[in-house]
Amino acid sequence: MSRSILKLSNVSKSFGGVKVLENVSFDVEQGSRHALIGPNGAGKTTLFNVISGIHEPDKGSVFFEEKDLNGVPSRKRIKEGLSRSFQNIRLMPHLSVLENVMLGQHSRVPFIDMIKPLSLASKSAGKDEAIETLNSFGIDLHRGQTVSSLPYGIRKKIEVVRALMAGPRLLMLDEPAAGLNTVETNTLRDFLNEVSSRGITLLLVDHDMPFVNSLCTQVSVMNFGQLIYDGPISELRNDKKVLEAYLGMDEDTELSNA
Amino acid sequence: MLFEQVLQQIINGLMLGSIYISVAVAFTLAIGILNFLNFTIPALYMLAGMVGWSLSHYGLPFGLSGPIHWGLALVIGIICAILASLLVERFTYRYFKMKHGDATEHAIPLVSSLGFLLIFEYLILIAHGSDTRGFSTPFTNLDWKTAGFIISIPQLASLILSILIVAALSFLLSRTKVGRALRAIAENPDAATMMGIDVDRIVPIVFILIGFLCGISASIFAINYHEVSPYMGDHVGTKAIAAMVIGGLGSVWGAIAGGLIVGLSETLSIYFFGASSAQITVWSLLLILVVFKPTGLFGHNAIGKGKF
Amino acid sequence: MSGYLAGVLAILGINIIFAYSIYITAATGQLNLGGAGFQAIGAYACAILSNEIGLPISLTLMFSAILGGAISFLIAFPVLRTKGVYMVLATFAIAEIVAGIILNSSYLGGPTGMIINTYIETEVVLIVAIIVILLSFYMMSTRIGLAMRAVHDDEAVADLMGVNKRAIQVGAFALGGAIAGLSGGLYALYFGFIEAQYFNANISIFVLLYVLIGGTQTAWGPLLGASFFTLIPEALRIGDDWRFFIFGVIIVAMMILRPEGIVTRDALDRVSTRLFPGKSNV
Amino acid sequence: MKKLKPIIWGVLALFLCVSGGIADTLKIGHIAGRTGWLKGPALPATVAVDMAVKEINAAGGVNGKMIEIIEFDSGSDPKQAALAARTLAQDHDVLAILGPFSSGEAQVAFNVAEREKIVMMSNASSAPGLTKDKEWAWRITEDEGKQFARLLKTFNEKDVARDSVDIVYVSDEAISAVVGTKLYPFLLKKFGIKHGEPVAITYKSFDLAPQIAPIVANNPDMVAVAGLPENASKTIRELKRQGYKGRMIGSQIFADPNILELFGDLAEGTTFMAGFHADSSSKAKAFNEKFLKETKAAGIKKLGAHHTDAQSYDAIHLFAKVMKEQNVSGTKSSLTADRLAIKEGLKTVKFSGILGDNLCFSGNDAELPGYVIQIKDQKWTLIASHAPDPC
Repeated sequence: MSRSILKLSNVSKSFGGVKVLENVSFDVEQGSRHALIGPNGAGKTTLFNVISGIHEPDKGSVFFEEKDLNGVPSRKRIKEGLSRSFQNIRLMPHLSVLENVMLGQHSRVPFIDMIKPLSLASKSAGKDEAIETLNSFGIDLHRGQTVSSLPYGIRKKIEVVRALMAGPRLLMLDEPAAGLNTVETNTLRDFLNEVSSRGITLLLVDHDMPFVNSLCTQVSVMNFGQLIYDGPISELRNDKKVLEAYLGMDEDTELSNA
Repeated sequence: MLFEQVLQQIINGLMLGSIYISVAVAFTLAIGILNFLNFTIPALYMLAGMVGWSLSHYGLPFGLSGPIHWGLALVIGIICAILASLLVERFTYRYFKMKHGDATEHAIPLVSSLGFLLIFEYLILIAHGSDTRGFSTPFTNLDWKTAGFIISIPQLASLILSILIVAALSFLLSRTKVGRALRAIAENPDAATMMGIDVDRIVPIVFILIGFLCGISASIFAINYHEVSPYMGDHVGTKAIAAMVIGGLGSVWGAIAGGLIVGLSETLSIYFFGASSAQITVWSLLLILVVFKPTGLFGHNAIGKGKF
Repeated sequence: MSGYLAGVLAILGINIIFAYSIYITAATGQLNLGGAGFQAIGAYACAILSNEIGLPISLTLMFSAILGGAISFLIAFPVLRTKGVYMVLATFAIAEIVAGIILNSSYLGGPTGMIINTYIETEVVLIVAIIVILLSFYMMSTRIGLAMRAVHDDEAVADLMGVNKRAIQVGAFALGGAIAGLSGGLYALYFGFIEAQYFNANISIFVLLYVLIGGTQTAWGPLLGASFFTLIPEALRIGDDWRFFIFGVIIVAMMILRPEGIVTRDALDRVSTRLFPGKSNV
Repeated sequence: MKKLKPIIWGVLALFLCVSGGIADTLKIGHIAGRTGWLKGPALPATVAVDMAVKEINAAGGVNGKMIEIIEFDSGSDPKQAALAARTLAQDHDVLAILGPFSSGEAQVAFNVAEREKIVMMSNASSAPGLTKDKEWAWRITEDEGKQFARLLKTFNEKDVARDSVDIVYVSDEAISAVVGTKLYPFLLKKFGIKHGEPVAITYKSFDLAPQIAPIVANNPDMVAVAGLPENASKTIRELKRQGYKGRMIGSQIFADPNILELFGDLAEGTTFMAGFHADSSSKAKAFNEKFLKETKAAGIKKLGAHHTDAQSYDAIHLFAKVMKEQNVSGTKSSLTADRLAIKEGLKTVKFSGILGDNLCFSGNDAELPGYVIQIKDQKWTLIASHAPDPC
């Protein structure tokens, strides 16, 4: 049993009397590929927001590498080694591809590099690294363009690259495969496998079960703000609670694809 | 004696506030429903007054008629303000909707409205010069002197009129179909479209109201103070913005309270500390409010916070 | 250089510097409609320093900027609590209060204004303007500039990327105040006389227009905006009042044709691709 | 390109012809206020200037050369006034400059005049001390303090009720503020008249109820106003509304003939100083009539010539006279000498015009007559005339 990198203990959060998260506790193990799934409105994104510090939990704690993140402002969590992407793409519309990606490096750039012009930036400023990573995703061609004009799939990838640029130990991805076609999804999976092999822990929310199945080893399932399953992905289909939750839903149930 | 004088000042302050109310309501409608800080409002206000004066003084352009009765002239002035307001709608708000879907994200309507402010102001300056003009009506000296207090009857009438207009507007917004549509647009323009509200037909109503309110207020001004000038809009407009903020952005009843508070604080500040202090008093009040209680007295939390 | 050209260039230089002061704040997504107030602070500081202490021009200008920056820094904390329209109104209110205080202060000459004993020539204005322009371009090309633009586009995400948005915004506001103070100092020294009435709401409105019409996405915006707005009225001089009317029409037309300003990232990108095919810019 | 060539040559030839013609004129710069917030009072002055130029040229010009006015619109903006001064002095080689109109503009433009060493004569600015320690800055205007003293003197002579006076002044307008807070109190005290603390109004205020209330409670014999016509109009309206029965007085700041219309029937009894009165001489009367005709033709509504119009008109005649006396040539080579000659000439000139006879300068400000005007039956009525002070 390896050490857990992220530990949620009894996290609760409510908005205007509506309980969105109720006593959620689970661990994400160091180096694992962990999926967080559940129907829409189950509280997955809220949980992401609590972990990344956008919301403070009403109750409970988030531990990152055994450090209680309570009171650590969202801005500083990326420096701790925790970086994320967003469900609806939130790239900076007026920045170029490369600038967006280089923004991801902000938290680990020494001050002296802050005041160097980007166009002259040396390797230490991360420009080469950013270009290289972009290349490995096959989006080299677009790096001078502002992102608003790019197709959805490419912007989605850029978001992942940006999150990766912070050099995180835990990479949180909110629906990275949504809106990608099969080929793109496959490239993404290969890339994330590569990322994982470098020792970066993955925590991802996604509805694309084949993608999740082929990538992740661990899974936590949420429904109505509560954790209903936490364990290896292989045993997911045998869990009664999960089946109940998903069978109660309309036909586009994600599990049926699994 | 002092007490009576102060009481008289309070009366004066409320009367002065009545001038600000309608303009403040115009500002608050634009921002509450369209999230649009409409800087053309002072120009519309001035336009109504100056057109009214010009007609009552010279008559129709090109010698089509002799001087027109002051009342009719003011009515035409109001109509001009409404038409000008619709022109602004056409080239700022509607244009944006067509081009960008949601206009509220940008500072563009604000900038365009500043452009229109220049256009209208300089059109009038070209036509009539920068002088203050006397506007004569039969009500030169209609004061009601009671218990040692002087109350100007036109001012009292305008206060009542302002409140009546706001009450009517409030009714329009809360009870009628158009009002519901407008509130839906205020909540979420995109959702309103999806609900089947024809935004392109409803939004001009806001601009008609804005023009109408400016026109009415300018007419009240002309009747009360017997003068109009190309700069009258600036003088009233800035105070009306303060009134709107104090009342809370988007709240029509708040605009009444805000107008009266600005009028009161202005007169009392002038009475106790001299005229030059009024500027500092009113704007400090506004600054403190904006910083510490940005919703004003009656405003909603969501309005006006969107980034530019 | 003809007298007219020198005079126009001086006005242009001051306007450009002033525009950059508003731009620096606008680049982080904050609209400052109180430019005249900050300019007035610099102008009066300059007048006092130059008349009463008799500092050399370079030091006078430096202190005008420092004072403008220091006051803006203090004001930034309450003002940056506000957002959107409220920020526009708060800064507008500040300018009105500054003008009100000057009008009420006999030490500052009240309504009669102040005469400045020394003066500068057009060259000084132009040199300072070039320095401000170069520094602004430099700053916007660094990671700090990148962080500023990120805060402009999406505060929340910039924050999650580790950008200290508060520090960026306060810093930009203070720097903007310093540059506005500098432009005020130059105004005072060049024209030799300042009065509170000059620093009015119109000045604040115009300078914001320079920036928004020029475009807030790149450092080219204020340069082009201020030039456009200073030179067009000069070119239209023939039309008297008409020139401001035409000016208004141009503003409305610009918003229809180029709502994001004259210079946008995409436009710049297209131009540079055409000029340097193959080179990708950052 | 080939097609363009004849056009270019044509333009060049035309340009040469025109500039060849210019060499034969005596150029006077005029910083005019055709636009901006002072357009109202400043625009008619340009008509007066044109009238003067036409008259001089019709009579054969100066030393056989025509006068030419190079106008630059300052838009009532100090920045533009400085630009105007610079342009006129450096690019157009004018011999002297008339204007700028307002004190705020003059403060800035006078600095340029000093540096460029060219006479600049303001036609309207009357703030005290504007030309102090300046060599090239001149004014053909009369000091507000002097005019007000003349008014008080007349009150003494006629023994008008004058036990107490309250002061209303515009606090955000330079001249009015100085006059209201310094000159009026000083002079009232000097004439032994009780006065209250000056009451401020602002240029922007339109409702004067709170300021006027204490004055009406005091009920002084007279209320002295320091403000432009519109401010005076608001003041008198509010005074009358609150039931004040006394008299409104002032120096020459609001002495515009158009106040008859602006004040309406409330004006009755208002007494003030004017630097120009159409009935003061036959020359003045003729000017006034012609001026009314010309302004009407230009689409400007005036009920009579303002003293700023008369001063602008006389300033051009004064320049012509000085240029004639000093024999200026107007050629580019003698520009510096000509400018100096004009300045020296002004120091000793004796000049008769519509403002009065045998006028001269003490310091750099003209000594002008003053007319005490009272509004009676909706007309300007001359109560007393004061001759200019000796230089």
